[in-house]
Amino acid sequence: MGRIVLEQVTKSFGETQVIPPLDLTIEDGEFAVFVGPSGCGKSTLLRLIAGLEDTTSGKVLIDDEDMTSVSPSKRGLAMVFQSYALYPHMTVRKNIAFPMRMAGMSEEEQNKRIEAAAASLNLTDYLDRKPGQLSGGQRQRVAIGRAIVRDPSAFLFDEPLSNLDAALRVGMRLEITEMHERMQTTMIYVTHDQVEAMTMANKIVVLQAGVIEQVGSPLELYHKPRNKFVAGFIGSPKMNLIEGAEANKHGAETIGIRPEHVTASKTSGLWQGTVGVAEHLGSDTFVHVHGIEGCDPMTVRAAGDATFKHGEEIFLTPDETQLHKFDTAGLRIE
Amino acid sequence: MGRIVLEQVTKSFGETQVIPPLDLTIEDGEFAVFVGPSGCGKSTLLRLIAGLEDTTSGKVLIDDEDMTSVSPSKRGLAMVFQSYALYPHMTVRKNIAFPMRMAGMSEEEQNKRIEAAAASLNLTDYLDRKPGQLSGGQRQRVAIGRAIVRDPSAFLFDEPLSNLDAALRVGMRLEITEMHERMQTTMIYVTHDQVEAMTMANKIVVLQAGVIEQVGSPLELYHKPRNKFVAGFIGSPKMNLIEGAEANKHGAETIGIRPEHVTASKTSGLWQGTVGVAEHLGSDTFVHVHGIEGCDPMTVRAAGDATFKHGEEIFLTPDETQLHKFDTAGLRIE
Amino acid sequence: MAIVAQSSKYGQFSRTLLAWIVGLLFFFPIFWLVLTSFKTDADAVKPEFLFFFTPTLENYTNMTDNYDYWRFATNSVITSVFATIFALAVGIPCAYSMAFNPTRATKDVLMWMLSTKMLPAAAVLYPMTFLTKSLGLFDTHFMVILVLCLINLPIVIWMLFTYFKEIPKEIIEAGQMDGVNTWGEIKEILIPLAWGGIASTALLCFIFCWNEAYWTVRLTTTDAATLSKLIEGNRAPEGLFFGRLSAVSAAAVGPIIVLGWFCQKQLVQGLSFGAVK
Amino acid sequence: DGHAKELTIAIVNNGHMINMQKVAEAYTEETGVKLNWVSLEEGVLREQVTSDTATGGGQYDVINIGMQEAPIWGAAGWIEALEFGAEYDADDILPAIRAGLSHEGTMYAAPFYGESSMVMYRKDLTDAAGVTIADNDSWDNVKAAAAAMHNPDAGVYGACLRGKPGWGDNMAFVTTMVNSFGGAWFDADFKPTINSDEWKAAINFYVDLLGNYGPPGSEGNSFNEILALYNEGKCGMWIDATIAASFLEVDGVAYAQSPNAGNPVGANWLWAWAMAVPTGTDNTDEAKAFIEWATSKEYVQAVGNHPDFGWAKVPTGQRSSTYALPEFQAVAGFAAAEMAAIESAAPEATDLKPYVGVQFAAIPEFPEVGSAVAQEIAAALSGAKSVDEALAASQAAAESIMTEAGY
Amino acid sequence: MSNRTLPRLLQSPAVVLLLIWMLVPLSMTLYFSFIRYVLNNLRKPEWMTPALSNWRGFGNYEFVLKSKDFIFAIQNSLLIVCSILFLTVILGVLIAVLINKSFPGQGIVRVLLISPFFVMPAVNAVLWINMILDPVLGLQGIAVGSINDLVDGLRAAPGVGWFFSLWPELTPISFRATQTSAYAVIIMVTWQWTPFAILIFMTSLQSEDQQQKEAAILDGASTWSQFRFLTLPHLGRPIAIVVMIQAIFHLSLYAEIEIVSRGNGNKNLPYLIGEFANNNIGAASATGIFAVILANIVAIFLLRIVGKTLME
Ligand SMILES: Nc1ncnc2c1ncn2[C@@H]1O[C@H](COP(=O)(O)OP(=O)(O)OP(=O)(O)O)[C@@H](O)[C@H]1O
Ligand SMILES: Nc1ncnc2c1ncn2[C@@H]1O[C@H](COP(=O)(O)OP(=O)(O)OP(=O)(O)O)[C@@H](O)[C@H]1O
Ligand SMILES: [Mg+2]
Ligand SMILES: [Mg+2]
Repeated sequence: MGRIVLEQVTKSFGETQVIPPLDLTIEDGEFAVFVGPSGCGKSTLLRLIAGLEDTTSGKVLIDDEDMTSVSPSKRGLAMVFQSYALYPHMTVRKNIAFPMRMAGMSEEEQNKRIEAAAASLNLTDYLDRKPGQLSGGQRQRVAIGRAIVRDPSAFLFDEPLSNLDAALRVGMRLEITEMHERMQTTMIYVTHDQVEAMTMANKIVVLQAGVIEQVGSPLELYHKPRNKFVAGFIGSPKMNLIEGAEANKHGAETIGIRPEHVTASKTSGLWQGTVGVAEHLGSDTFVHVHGIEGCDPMTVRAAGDATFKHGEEIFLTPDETQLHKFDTAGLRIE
Repeated sequence: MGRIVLEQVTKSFGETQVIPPLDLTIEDGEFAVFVGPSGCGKSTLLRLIAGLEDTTSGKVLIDDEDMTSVSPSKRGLAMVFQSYALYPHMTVRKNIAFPMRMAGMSEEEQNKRIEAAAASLNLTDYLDRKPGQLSGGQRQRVAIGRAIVRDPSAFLFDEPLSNLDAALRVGMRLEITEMHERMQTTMIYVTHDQVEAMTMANKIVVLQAGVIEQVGSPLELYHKPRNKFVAGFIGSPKMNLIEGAEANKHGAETIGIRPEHVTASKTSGLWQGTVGVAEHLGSDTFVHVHGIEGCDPMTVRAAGDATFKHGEEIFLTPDETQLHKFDTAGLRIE
Repeated sequence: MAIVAQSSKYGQFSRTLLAWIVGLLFFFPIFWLVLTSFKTDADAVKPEFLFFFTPTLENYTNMTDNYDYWRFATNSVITSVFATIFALAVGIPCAYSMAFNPTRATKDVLMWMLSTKMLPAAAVLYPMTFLTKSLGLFDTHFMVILVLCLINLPIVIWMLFTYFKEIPKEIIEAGQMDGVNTWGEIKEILIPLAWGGIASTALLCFIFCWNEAYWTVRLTTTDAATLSKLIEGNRAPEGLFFGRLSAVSAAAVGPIIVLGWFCQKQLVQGLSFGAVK
Repeated sequence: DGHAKELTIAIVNNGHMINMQKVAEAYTEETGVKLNWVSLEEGVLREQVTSDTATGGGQYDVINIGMQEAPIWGAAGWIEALEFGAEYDADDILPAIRAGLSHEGTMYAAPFYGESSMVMYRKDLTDAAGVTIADNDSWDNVKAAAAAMHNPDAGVYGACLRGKPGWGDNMAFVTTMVNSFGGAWFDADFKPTINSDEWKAAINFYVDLLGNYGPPGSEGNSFNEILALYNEGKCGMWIDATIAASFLEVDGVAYAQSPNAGNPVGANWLWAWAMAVPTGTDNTDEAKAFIEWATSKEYVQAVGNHPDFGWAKVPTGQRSSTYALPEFQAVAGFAAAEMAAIESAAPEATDLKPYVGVQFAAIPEFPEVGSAVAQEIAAALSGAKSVDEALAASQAAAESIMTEAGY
Repeated sequence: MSNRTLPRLLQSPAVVLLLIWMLVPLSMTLYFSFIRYVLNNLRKPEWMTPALSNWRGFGNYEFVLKSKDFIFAIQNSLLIVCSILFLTVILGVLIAVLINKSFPGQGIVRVLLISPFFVMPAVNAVLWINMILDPVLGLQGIAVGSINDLVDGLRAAPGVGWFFSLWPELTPISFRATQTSAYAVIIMVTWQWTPFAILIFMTSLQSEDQQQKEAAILDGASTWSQFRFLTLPHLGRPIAIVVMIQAIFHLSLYAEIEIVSRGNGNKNLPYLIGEFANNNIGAASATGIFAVILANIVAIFLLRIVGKTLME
């Protein structure tokens, strides 16, 4: 169980309102990801749910119970902090045992759960180490272990992978996804990483300045961004936004086309430009094209073996079916 | 000028030899990138060149002069540290002026160069701030500014972008690349970021445990990795390595195929497997396929709108021209 | 924060009250000392005049009449200031060297330095007296400064060391890449960067110098005698003495307490001895 | 002109010496000799002067020393023999004092002021209690008087006596008491005799008297503390230095010669703070000249006539001529008692005690022995040890120290 | 190697100075400890000048070992140092936690609390033993007297008098007695050094990781559990530093011991040295050597506990 509902929640620090009135429902068992630019209120929202911050107004319901003024320890949620917040002087075993010890669980039960958690997180060999002797990924797993032994009704993750190196991130990403599939517990996950958001979420919540811009499944957001902000924010490299005559042709103020939906050719195409920097990644080549009206530079994805050179002429053809149209208010036009 | 040659350089910390005898030449004007797993000795190598560590044995030549026991301040190199290492008590202007002041340059000349550097790095408005008041990207640029005013014979960069967020990284990456094009000064750049290495380098040096595994241009490494280690290390997601019968068919101990060189189909293909996790990034879908002999899971890149579902059957066909073969020692077979 | 908000008004109030009580209790003896210094000797021991009495400056005028308070005070200032400066002058390069160019022995050297502070002064009184006399340095500012500097040097070095350790090594290395020599590293980078730490170290060293009472009493007669010696001469004057004693004491500790108050923030850092990590 | 213009003088921080700083301004004016004063607490002064003198001197030109040191230091050649002209009238110095400051007939230190001990009691309280205290009364009588006056509820304690450990503190009083019980520090072979029956009797009596009829915390009291208590009206009687009399501010004080258990050595101590010239100084002549002035009859006149001080503040106990001065007699009710006490003290070595000194022994080892015993007596007074234990420990410590010193 | 020589040499002035400062007097002390050397002796004037002809071997050491207060001085020294450490650490932690969160007047309370640290040791001792702890004239005596008077008065009061007549008469405690003088020193030094502990703990508390606390709150830890399991361990290193620094300072207490009771019931090796140094420099020197040995034992012991954490 773990259905979380925010009703007209607001939060102000002193005079500044960081979260204007906000409604949000996260269903039981969902994997919700909060994304948004730095400072938009993702962490604040998470902390409001956890009870680490008091709401300025509005209600927080967990499983339909009003938890707004219940202390964090009584909400039955578990949180994994960006900095892990492990207890540095305790061994891994003691770290994981801590919430159970606080709950007065029997030694036996504690040990059983520790063993189980350690096994599932591949930590069995490290149970007697202290956090200082662990690698980033291992610490991350200990933090998760400490969270799962409590059978929380929901997990809250605040950018848990941002301290890890690329290889580890990929691994941990898969592990958390698998864990979710196995436990089917509600998870709320804050990240600023595109790939994490797209691959892990059932539901992505895009925030800007405390306001929810769009809620939806990853592909919904990718294919049908509600406005220019979401369009630009989801997808990497960013969607190319084209203004002016070209957009008006399509009856819109702005049109958008993702780099992967433009075909580049040396010979012919709809638009003509010159090659700027061409970034060869091996698997793909990202070509930055200058001279296209209303969008400079336009980024285009070409094959890994593409041979566009700086200064060459290039012809681009968008996939018309993948065109996004936005009105003067920046909202999507269907 | 800035030709850097390492001759039989070794480095030990106490008993452990971190760099076994190593030879390396970096030509004048080259952009060399060092990559390798964490702890492989990239930073150590850079610091040996800079003179911040003493070599245990061997010689460091800069422009054919033996600099092995010359102090760092006399080697004429400039270094940009991962943590920027700006002088926090000095304004941006003073930070940039510092090396010139130490060299006893005239005030006038100093100011001229500071203005020039600031203009080219877009720092003119921040000259009177202290580093604490700057954003990460601006600090980064100050660190570069401090380096360029000296006309060093080479620049050394130690993971300069790893502290920045994704959007800034892309920008800074382009700036450094452009700077190199403009100045044509030798640059040595340490990173663990695939994209940086591939897009910036003239020459990539792949290190493992202090040993150079391969030196070459980015596409050379991508297309012709000298051994299994390089094959696995260059490219993202990793190359799939297949062992056993399938490999033997091609007269090799192991064969490798990159995810982007496998075509997935629901109906027919060379290999058959079941879909594990399918990661939908929008632009692409990475499908992890189980059940292929000799390689589990095999990762495959499919189009963004591919609709493979967990547990479905899937057929894969490799692009035979992109197959990599390795012998028992893990070396490439042409 | 939520946690604060949840603790009740009552808890907050009782915590404040308790904190004030503890603070006042700790300060009370000093308050008492100062209060007593304004009482006549006779009033000082009378229960009926505990808090209500006719204040008098008699004790202070007596003190300045009979003793050359200002000479003692000047000597205290001179010796403490110069000892602190010398200790920093020797300590900064040493701590720099240990923090940024450590050898395997560094830790042991540091600990050895600290252990020299455990050497009981009384054990070397006679050797020291012989030495200073034969060098003709007895009762000179120089000797007092030297001794104060040396007894505080281990603490100074340790404190500076813990500070310098906090400076990222890369900044020093960046300096090397930018072409500074060793002296430049210290002067241009280390000192400005660690300025706060150096200031608080200096402050603590100054306090210890000011309060030092073994050597300053025993290696001086008149020329270099500090306030400690004034206290030594007055800590049991003949007769009824609480008032007089308090005045001398207050005059001796007053300057340093006031200095301490003003530099409180600075000192807090200094005292941490790298304990904050 | 080759003459020293400066003298450094170490003085004990007592009233008379502090006053001397002012009185001597005239001396500076007259002779042009600048005087640097270093005033120190007794113990620190002793330590400083000892270490200076023992390491060759040179720091001080004139030092304050007591009767314990003068003869020994004279014998060791640390201080100069003092011989002054006829005008100085050395014979005017009280003979007991002069004897105590001499070694083999040569005076090594000139007395600045001298003192003995006597009983200072509150006549109003004894009258109220219906008891009397006579000159050289018996100890039992004294105890009875103390008991009669003792009324802690009213804040009055029968007897205030020194208890603070130190050979010059509690032992000064205790030694006179032991003397009066017929005991001594050493026998003719300089073997300590602290475990003798006389000691036991004396110490038992002392602990009993002070423990029962003394103020709380007596083991921390010495001259200063008791003076404060006395002036607060908290003491029925006080047996201490005669100099105390000049500080007493309460009404109804009467004086009596110290109690005695019938021993011929007498129960009065004898002490003088004297001035001496260390041999290490370069300014011997000027230093001697200064001492000659400071311990002269004119000095007494100078104090008496000084606007800040007057006759009540002249140093006493050094010269008989002082006691003959009518101005002095007019203000000093205790003069007669003091003089009698000083004259009855006998510092010379006798069959009963082989050493010079009344409440101390003028040998270099005495301070060490005295301090060790002083702590034991204080322990006995606090009840941490029985008297027998304390004396046994004292004897053992004293024997060890004396053996160590080659006796 | 090459580049490091000068920077490494920079520590030599300090090292050399401290070496001289330690070695020269110490070797003289060592020399004195093996000869007969007294300041004054009427029977053996030859002992009055330090000379090899007065060589005595371990005689001084034997004398010191057998002297009555040697063992006591060591025990007592450890007692007072340990008690002071114990009290300052406990009080320091409690008060630091108490004043860590902001409250009205926090700055002033902090100033009040740290003031004792600036007081000269001699003033501290004189102030406490005379003006506060004295059983008659000090505040203790005055307070006890006043309470007794008050109770006395109430005894006579009608109605409640019987209740007060059950109260015992309070007697003031003498803090200069053999049994109590060590406590007086412990009290006054604790007063002076608790502020030091408070300061260090306070800075350390401010760097406590807030997220750890939040994690603990979510884990259901009570305020006490947070203190016990997070704050206390966090203070481990600062406690180590407080213990170490204070041990260094308190092993050589001198003025306090002298002023409180002149060594009666309360002594340490430095004080014992001072007593011997009245005349017997040989014995004082031998005691000094013992003190150096003791100090080094303590130092090694302390380093074992705290050394590791200090260098990080
Ligand atoms: N305790 C606080 N007091 C005042 N303002 C705060 C406080 N905590 C957060 N804020 C402000 O609230 C806004 C939202 O902060 P929040 O930490 O939720 O951002 P975020 O989305 O998590 O950003 P990031 O991706 O950088 O972590 C920011 O503008 C921040 O400055
Ligand atoms: N001062 C040192 N003393 C001992 N070992 C060291 C020291 N510095 C580095 N090493 C070791 O040398 C090896 C190489 O370190 P180096 O810092 O060069 O790695 P790197 O390739 O830069 O790794 P990363 O990508 O994590 O920065 C590591 O195993 C490291 O532990
Ligand atoms: Mg955040
Ligand atoms: Mg590195």
